[in-house]
Amino acid sequence: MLKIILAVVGRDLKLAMRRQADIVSALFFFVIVVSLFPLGIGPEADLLRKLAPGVLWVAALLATMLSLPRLFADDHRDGTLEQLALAPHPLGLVVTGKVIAHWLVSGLPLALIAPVLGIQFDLSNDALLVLTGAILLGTPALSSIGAIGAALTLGLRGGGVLLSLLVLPLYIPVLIFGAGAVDATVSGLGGEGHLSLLAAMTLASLGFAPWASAAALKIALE
Amino acid sequence: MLKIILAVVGRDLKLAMRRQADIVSALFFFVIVVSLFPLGIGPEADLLRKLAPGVLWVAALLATMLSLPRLFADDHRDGTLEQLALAPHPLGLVVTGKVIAHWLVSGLPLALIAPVLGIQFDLSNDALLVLTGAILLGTPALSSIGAIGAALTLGLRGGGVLLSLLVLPLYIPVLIFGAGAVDATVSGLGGEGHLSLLAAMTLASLGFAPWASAAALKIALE
Amino acid sequence: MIYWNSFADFIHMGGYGLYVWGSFGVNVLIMAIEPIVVTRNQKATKARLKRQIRAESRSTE
Amino acid sequence: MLEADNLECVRGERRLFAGLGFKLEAGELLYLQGRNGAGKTSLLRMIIGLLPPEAGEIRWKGQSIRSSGEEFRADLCYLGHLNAIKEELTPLENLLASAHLADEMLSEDDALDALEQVGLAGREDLACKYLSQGQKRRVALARLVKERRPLWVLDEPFVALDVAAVDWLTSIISGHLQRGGLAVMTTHQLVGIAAGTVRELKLS
Amino acid sequence: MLEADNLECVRGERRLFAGLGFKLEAGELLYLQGRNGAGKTSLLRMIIGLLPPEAGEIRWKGQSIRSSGEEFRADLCYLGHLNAIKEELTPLENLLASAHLADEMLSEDDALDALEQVGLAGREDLACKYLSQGQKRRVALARLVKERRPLWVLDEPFVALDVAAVDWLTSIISGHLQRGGLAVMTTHQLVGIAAGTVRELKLS
Amino acid sequence: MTDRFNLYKYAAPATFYPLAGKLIPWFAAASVIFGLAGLYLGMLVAPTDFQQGEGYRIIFIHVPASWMSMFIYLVMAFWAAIGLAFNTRLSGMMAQALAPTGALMAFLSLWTGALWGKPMWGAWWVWDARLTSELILLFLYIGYMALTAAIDDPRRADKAGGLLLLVGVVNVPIIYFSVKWWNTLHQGSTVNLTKSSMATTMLYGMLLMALCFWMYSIAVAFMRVRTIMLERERHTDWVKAELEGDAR
Ligand code: HEM
Ligand SMILES: Nc1ncnc2c1ncn2[C@@H]1O[C@H](COP(=O)(O)OP(=O)(O)OP(=O)(O)O)[C@@H](O)[C@H]1O
Ligand SMILES: Nc1ncnc2c1ncn2[C@@H]1O[C@H](COP(=O)(O)OP(=O)(O)OP(=O)(O)O)[C@@H](O)[C@H]1O
Ligand SMILES: [Mg+2]
Ligand SMILES: [Mg+2]
Repeated sequence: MLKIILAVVGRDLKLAMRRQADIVSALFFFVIVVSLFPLGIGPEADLLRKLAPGVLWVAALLATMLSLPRLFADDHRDGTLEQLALAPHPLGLVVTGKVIAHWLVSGLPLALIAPVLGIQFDLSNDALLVLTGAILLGTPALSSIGAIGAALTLGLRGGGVLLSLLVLPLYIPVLIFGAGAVDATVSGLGGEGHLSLLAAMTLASLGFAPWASAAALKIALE
Repeated sequence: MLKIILAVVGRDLKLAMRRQADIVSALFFFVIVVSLFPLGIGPEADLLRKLAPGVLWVAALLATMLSLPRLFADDHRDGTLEQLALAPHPLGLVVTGKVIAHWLVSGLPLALIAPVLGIQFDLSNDALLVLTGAILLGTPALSSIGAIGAALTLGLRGGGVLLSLLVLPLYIPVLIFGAGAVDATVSGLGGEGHLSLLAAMTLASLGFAPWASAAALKIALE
Repeated sequence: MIYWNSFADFIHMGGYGLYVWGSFGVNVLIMAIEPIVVTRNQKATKARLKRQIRAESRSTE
Repeated sequence: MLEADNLECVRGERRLFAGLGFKLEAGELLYLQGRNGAGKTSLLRMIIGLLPPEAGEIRWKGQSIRSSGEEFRADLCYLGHLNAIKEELTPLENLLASAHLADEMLSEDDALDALEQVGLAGREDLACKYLSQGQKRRVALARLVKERRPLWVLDEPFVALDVAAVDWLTSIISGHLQRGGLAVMTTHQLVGIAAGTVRELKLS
Repeated sequence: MLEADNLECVRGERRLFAGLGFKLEAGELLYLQGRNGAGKTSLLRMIIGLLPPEAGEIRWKGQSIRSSGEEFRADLCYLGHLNAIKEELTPLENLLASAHLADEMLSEDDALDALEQVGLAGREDLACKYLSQGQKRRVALARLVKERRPLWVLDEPFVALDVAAVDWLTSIISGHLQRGGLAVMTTHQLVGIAAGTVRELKLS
Repeated sequence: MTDRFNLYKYAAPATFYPLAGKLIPWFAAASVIFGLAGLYLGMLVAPTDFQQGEGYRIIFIHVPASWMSMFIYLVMAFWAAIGLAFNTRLSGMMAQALAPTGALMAFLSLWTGALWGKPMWGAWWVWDARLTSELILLFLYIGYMALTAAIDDPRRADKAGGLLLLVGVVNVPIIYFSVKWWNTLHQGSTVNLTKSSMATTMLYGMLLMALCFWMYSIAVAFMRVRTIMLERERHTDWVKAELEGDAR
């Protein structure tokens, strides 16, 4: 079981390395969107500090979402997905592997760059720490919930926009608790409660979403 | 000349009507993204009012951008683009038509729904008016500049993210003046200056961008 | 039994007329239009299907 | 009418062919052959001007196609291996739209007539996504029925067609040649075009 | 071994076939025929279990494939009209990765050997995107060289292959049948499989 | 075995189509009667609310619309579960027929709520938990409709849409509670809906209106499902017979 997951993760990471553009682009999208806000809103430090958690999280949501359409699309187009569905082990395991690889490529880099962006918004050290932790804990849930949307919209015209329509409402709890954790830290309430809720959501979605995605993939392959 | 443009606009609008989903989804993406921000930032009306112009404009940027990959992709995939490039009239005219159709489907609805969202952010009537005007004036520029990016990334893997990397920096002036117009109105300075700058940018990009896109399309077709 | 003194009062709704009638108006509008649209769709579908069936039977003949 | 001199094609770092030339007169068919990957599609795209050759020149009526641009394109009809039809539109709408966009006159009656000829009578008003592969191809080919531009460039036109449709298409091409048209074609299938001179060109 | 009863296929609102059945024993080849859109690919996808039939049942070794699931898939090798190879990876990496993901053992030597047999010697380390259409298809077919699972399902395997490769593939399929394997195949090309019983099934 | 057979037979479009046709007038009539009675009680008889003045009368459509918007989503999820479990054709059609009505109900809830909020709170909109989750519910409806519209094959559309509905129905409570918590953490809730002891006429009026909305939804959904059935089963004999019978 673990062997299959690792095989999938290994292959997907190798492909991502070959392409390179993939890894940097989600990251740069994140950076650009976050940097757009001060441009649209103005440079007041107080205001920006209040916005920071929300803006960073919304940008993280959008950056994750933007790389979702390709989660299964490439494998679908070149026929690999059929072969994966025909392999003698459950498709859910394969999806788990792909979700993990997606997170490593798109979620993890966000968590690593987030503190740097947080500094631009004048966040305190504590807040930066919680921000990193929250993004680290929350993005796996984004990847795995997103996988359901990616599987449902696989091969559809206008898939990208449709995907965002399906997935963004489901992302809201992660957004609320993720931004809430940082907010609570900034206002001195402590963000542990939020963080543990985030962790619970991530675990639940990692356990549940791959199987829902696998069911959706089988529908798409019919 | 006008005949060709109108023929393209007519065809694209007919296609959009047939699909329906296309029209609503850019719109709903806009609505959802705008609604995400209060969820990330908190429900305080004062704070939200300050953010409104920036948030609405960034969301408009993203919504326009998200529908860009399909501007030429469908025609490219089914071979229509080749036929258009081989027609005995300049490709730039065809692109102009497609840009206009794209704006009618993705930009105009944003301008129409923006006041409703502005109400959710508790904006004054004046500000709502200027907001609508700014989006109406600014989105054609977004569509036409975006067409260049869509043409440049046509047929590339990971085109979506790459496209956003190319296009978002070019959108920044529109963002600044668009949000600035509303900001200026809110703070009582009057947004006319910003609006006329927006109009100038739109005219310039509508004149120039289709030809640049046409050149990029010819490269993509090689 | 009836609570209102006059029709004008009823329309005025204690100052909330705009809001109350705005709500009820849109509600009535939606509940009137939705069935009409659905029936129209059904008629159009029936007509189209009939045409198709006739066309098919013609082409197989 | 159509001449090519000393053409060279490089895709990626691979030279597919070099020093290739041919000459085609009115009423003649150029039949391109070669194994997969030999460069047939690449050569066709050079001829229609979408792919600039690495070296060499292509002339139409004595003029280089690079310089004559729109005039050349007004004489050209290209049918690639993609159908260039919209799945959401009906065959009729597709046919009219493509004529419209190519700046041609096509009345609705003519279009209906063309569709009937390709065996799509009764399906004019069904969206193309419900058509079978072969029927989609026929919608694309219906353009040729009323086509009077002198140069036809056809990339594997017989793909996905059944026997009856293949016969119909060969007769259409023969008719075009008899009217003094030119055609360039590739195909992996064996078909006999009755009329006109057939020149073969083998890429290797 | 492989049996189908009373199969019915509906795509969209179109009934492609109904009441279709067949029986295939060890060493036999089922050769599906039919015009475009007749439902050949659909039938193959039913056989491999990706498309649930509207009615009817498919059994492998007496068990319905819906219930036996993973056991059936462990006996199955499917080759669709897509190559299922990654453009960014080399042929060698592709071959190893696909074996890996199908939970099979394949040593690097065996893989290199298979690639040599399909005529890709010297290209093992070139990314597949630089290969020609036919060479890509050969990478996909290289899987069959070491394949010992009993049921092969091949959808138009000869597409894009040149004559030499077609010969090689027929001999591979013959060998599989001689070893007591089963195969289901569609193709529009005429090819002769030397060994085994060939059953034909025509969809119309 | 016989049980299942009966279920399938009942759910077969050929039997359900005429049945629905017969039921529609009854539901429509019930809706009108309940509606008239409810409006009579609510608009003409019921006294004013001592806190909210006459503005409270919006409640007679706001609450039924809100209830129906949530209830219809549950019903759709129920049909989706049946459809995925038993592979019945009817369930997907029912879910698709209900969706637009559900979305309209959610819209009505938002619209009437906004019109109520302006006089009561002085703002058209506040980011309160209930309001926000109703908005998200509307997005879920639209997402479902967009997804099913984007898939051409109706059977695939049913399955994919059903899966989305089930995922959504799991998420709706999560969303509701997270929004609620988010909102109340920041500040004391701005909104405190007065749970004043309602006059019995008001209560009955509201319940009657809710019944009216319920019957209306069923009637419209049946009308829509009949169209969907014709469209999807157009190659079957019963549709041909039906259409020919219509022509006479
Ligand atoms: C856009 C704004 C609004 C939305 C989306 C909304 C949404 C909802 C929803 C979903 C319900 C049903 C929930 C339940 O029964 O527990 C509901 C019930 C109700 N709403 Fe609203 N509402 C809005 C504005 C208002 C306003 C402004 C008021 C009054 C000041 C109000 C008063 C009520 C009352 C009294 C109920 C019934 C509560 C009950 O019976 O439990 N709503 N609303
Ligand atoms: N962008 C590219 N980079 C590298 N090589 C390329 C590129 N595009 C095409 N090629 C190579 O060019 C060759 C010619 O392709 P072309 O499509 O012209 O062949 P063809 O003769 O039409 O083959 P077929 O019979 O399959 O249609 C192929 O071998 C292909 O590998
Ligand atoms: N989702 C769908 N909706 C409607 N019709 C469909 C759908 N999918 C397939 N079809 C129809 O099913 C038919 C069978 O397709 P299939 O791919 O099985 O044919 P085939 O025999 O393999 O043809 P080919 O020789 O082209 O490979 C086609 O006529 C197609 O129009
Ligand atoms: Mg070719
Ligand atoms: Mg096939």
